[in-house]
Amino acid sequence: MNNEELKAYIESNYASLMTFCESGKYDLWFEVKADNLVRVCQKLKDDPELLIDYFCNLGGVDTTENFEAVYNLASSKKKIRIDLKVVLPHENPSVDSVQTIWPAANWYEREMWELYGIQVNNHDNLTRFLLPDDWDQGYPMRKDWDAPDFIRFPDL
Amino acid sequence: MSDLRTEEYDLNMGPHHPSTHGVCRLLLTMDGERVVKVVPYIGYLHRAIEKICENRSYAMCIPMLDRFEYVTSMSCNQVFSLAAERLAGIEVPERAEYLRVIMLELNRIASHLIFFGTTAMDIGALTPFLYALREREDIIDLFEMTCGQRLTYNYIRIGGVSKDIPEEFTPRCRKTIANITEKVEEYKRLLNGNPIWKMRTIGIGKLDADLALAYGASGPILRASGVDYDLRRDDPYSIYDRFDFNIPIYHNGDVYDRYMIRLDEIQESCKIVGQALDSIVEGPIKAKVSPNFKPPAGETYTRIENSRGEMGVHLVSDGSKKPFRLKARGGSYPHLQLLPEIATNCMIADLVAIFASFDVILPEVDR
Amino acid sequence: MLDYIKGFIELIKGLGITGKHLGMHAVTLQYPEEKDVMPERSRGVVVLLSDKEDGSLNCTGCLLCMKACPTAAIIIDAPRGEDKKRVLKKFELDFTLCCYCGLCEEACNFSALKLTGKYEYSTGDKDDLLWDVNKLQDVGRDVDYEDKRRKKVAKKPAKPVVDANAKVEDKPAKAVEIKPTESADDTKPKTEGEA
Amino acid sequence: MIAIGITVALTELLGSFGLSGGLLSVITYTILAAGTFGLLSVLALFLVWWERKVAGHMQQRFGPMRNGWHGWYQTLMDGLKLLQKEDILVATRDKVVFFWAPVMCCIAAFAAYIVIPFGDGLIVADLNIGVLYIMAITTFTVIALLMAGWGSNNKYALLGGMRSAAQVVSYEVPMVASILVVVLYAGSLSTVDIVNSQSGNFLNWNIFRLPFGPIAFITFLIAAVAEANRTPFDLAEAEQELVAGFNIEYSGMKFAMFFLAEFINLFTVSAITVILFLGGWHGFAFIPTFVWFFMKTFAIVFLLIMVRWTYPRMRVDQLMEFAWKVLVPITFLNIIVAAIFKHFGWYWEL
Repeated sequence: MNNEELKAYIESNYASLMTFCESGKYDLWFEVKADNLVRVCQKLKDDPELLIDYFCNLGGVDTTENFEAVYNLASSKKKIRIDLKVVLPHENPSVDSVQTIWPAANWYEREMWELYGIQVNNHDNLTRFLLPDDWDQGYPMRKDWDAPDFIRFPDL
Repeated sequence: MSDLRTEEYDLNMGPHHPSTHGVCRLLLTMDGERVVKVVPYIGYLHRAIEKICENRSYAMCIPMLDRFEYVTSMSCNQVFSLAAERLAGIEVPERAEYLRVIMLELNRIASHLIFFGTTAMDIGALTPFLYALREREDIIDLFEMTCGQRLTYNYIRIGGVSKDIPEEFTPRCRKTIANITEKVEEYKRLLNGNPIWKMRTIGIGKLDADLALAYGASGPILRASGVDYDLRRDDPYSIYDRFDFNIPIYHNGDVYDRYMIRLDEIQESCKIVGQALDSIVEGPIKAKVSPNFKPPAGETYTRIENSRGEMGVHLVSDGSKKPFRLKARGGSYPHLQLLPEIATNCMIADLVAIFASFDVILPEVDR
Repeated sequence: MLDYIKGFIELIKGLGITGKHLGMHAVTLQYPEEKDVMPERSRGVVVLLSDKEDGSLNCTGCLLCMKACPTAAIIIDAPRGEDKKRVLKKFELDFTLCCYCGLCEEACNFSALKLTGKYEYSTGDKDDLLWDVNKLQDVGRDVDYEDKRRKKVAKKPAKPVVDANAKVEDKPAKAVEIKPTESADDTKPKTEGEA
Repeated sequence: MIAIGITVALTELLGSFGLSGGLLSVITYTILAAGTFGLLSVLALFLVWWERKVAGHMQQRFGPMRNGWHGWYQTLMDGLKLLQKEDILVATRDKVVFFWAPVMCCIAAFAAYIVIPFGDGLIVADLNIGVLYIMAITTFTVIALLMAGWGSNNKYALLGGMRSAAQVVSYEVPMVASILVVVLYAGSLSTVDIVNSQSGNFLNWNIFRLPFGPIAFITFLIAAVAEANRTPFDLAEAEQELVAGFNIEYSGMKFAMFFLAEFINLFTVSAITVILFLGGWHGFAFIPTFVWFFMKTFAIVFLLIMVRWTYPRMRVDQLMEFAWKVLVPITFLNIIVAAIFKHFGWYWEL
């Protein structure tokens, strides 16, 4: 299944759940509502045409207006790639955990919570692991993050 | 007997432990020699590479990402360059693609040699490590000859490569490849039949295909469990479709298979390098890229097949000369997450063997 | 039982392979006595290059290398003089920060600095790793390089004035006196401070 | 016997100065003990250097090269360095046990040499239970290791100590069973008698003379390596698993004592192997007997060094399994077969 077929397939079968993102390059990017996320993921995994069984990556993005949680998924059997984007508000961002679908998401969600402060609901182990245990300086990957000893690279 | 009871105890394996390959801490709950529970603690090597890259121009990110996974820096260069090229729609010259493939595969061999050495060492055989490093040295010399560095190459750039190969590269490379192909056979003779080696590796740390997929295992570990998934073929990038190579598959998913698959991959990579040297074309080595490289706004997740599995970069551009967001995904990260799943209820010596067979490298996990 | 015999033979084979290596020659070098030949492109210590003819610095103080450096290891102070030309006041390279990526060399259009195959500059004092312009120039005097500058730039005696601080005030005069050919003694990077 | 035993010679020499009785034997044995101690210390230094050289060349390195010709006094310098080092003591250690463990380890290592004949007559005391004595005294090492493991109050050390205890106790059985075959044919437990029973042609060495001699030899050697805690059986140390095992908390001279004991044990097991199976000091031609003894012993040491740097390490349960399921049955069977052969006289005596 190449990208056009995949796009056509998703737009016909998942029209109400996923909307196409223009910002994505090379691969297909879709936007998913935070409430639908787990449902969409489960459906993608179970869909015999897609069989998205492989969880590549999950990363947060701080676009300064809002947060995005980006899920990069793939299928090892159908050899396709698909990216999901969940746009979250800047105040109290929270997203549902997908670790019941792909256990691999566990650490990625933890990391996103730790570095971006995006709350992950139904996560079994939201504890710090990249930053020190006694970290109290906020969420360092946010764009507006600052700390007394943080020196920005000189802009030349 | 009723008054005889055993007690579980906690054992901190690491951060400074000879076989944690860096600074990983495994908190083991032990029952005598048996490991009841493993909890990995990471972050001792967290250097905030992602945050650093957000403050630097695209060209500056490449030396930073060299430190992301320093055993195969070429892949880090490649995956970032590829992502930036996809964002900006840059076409890479033919010769540069060939050079990239040669370097990537040489680096894969070098990384697998390290794996071979450290795994043998973790299981107790000290000499193979030195042999593996001896062969790796030849490859490192080739890199040094080409780009001047031995570990952090900064060689593959956005739009091509930084320097053309010197004249003496091709004959030396052929010699190295022939030597390594031969030496891998010797490694196999040295360890494969050894009954102690077999006892320590066969049937240890079994990982079945479903679990491997569910936990996002990739690369040799996934293929050792019987899942035929190699990004060089299944999510093609660069010019891998032009070469004739096999993707070795093993089905038991134990330490022995994970070890064998890498030795086989060394030989396959040698084949690819040989073919690339045969069919390399003349031409420019770098596309015209402005020093103030500014890709149009957009985002991409680009992934390549690294020696440790899938290496990916999620790159977001806002049209400025700095990446807006860069998330690097290394193969070791899910592998370390997978460790507790298969390392429970094994002996401590098996835990070391399993950890070694995953070939986890901590800078890639902590970033 | 057969397995044990087979295993035993395999064990003997393993001994044979390691035993074979006993007679082989060592691949390592005895470092301080023997030294590996560094390849031409080797990226080691960064040096400032001098003009091949008059021994003056090639650097014009254009700040390109400083802007290209990903770790901000290069500190240049070169304000524009009266004739709108930059005058190099300060050029410092902090080797505790340098990551030897070679981006500065690529950014430079004047063949002013180069990453060389030199590597013996370790020191017990971190402060010694902040090299100033004189040290960088002295170390680089014997380095052969391909001049990227246009001919007319090369002919011009673009002599930068170096008066970074009082300590090294007498250095520029000395730097002119030393001919590039006579500086064989300076091949070894010095570990002691310049002051 | 042409040569007079060194003990007898020394006693006569001292006796000529007018000494006699208990004082004479005390002085005699003190001198002999000091001599043996000196010899063994030099030997251990040499063995450490040799092992490092062999390992180096096997791995295509040089090994030590700095001190003297090919670094021949490197170990001496290392020893001096260790002497100068701070003796780091863990606050939570068991003071008595922690202190005595390395001492005990050294005592056990040295004491075995009372009954080892370095050559014809070069023996401190020819005990009539020599082999039994060696078996008993070398087992003391395990107590020392267990003490070190316990006294350090460190989980890695404790694991190492426990492993070594389990391992040595298990391997004692096949080791003794292998020795029994030799004793059966020599008809004596005295080391001198055992060596003398192998005099003459090299076909008279126990490895060739005994029915299934090579099997007894190999099982003994395996068990001996396990007793000496060397790879592939160095589970007590196992640096990849237990960091340094029982000696993780030891530093300075205490560590050096463990190290010394380890290499003396290496020499001990090689020497016992030579005495039991390879004809001891017997050779041919006019080369002195002790030269023969050392040549043979160093050959075995060399083999053990090769083994150490070639093979991976076994796992602790596999180690036990190997001892009880493979070695013990084989050695016991060997005893029975040997006894039958002996009974019917199916062996040669040249």
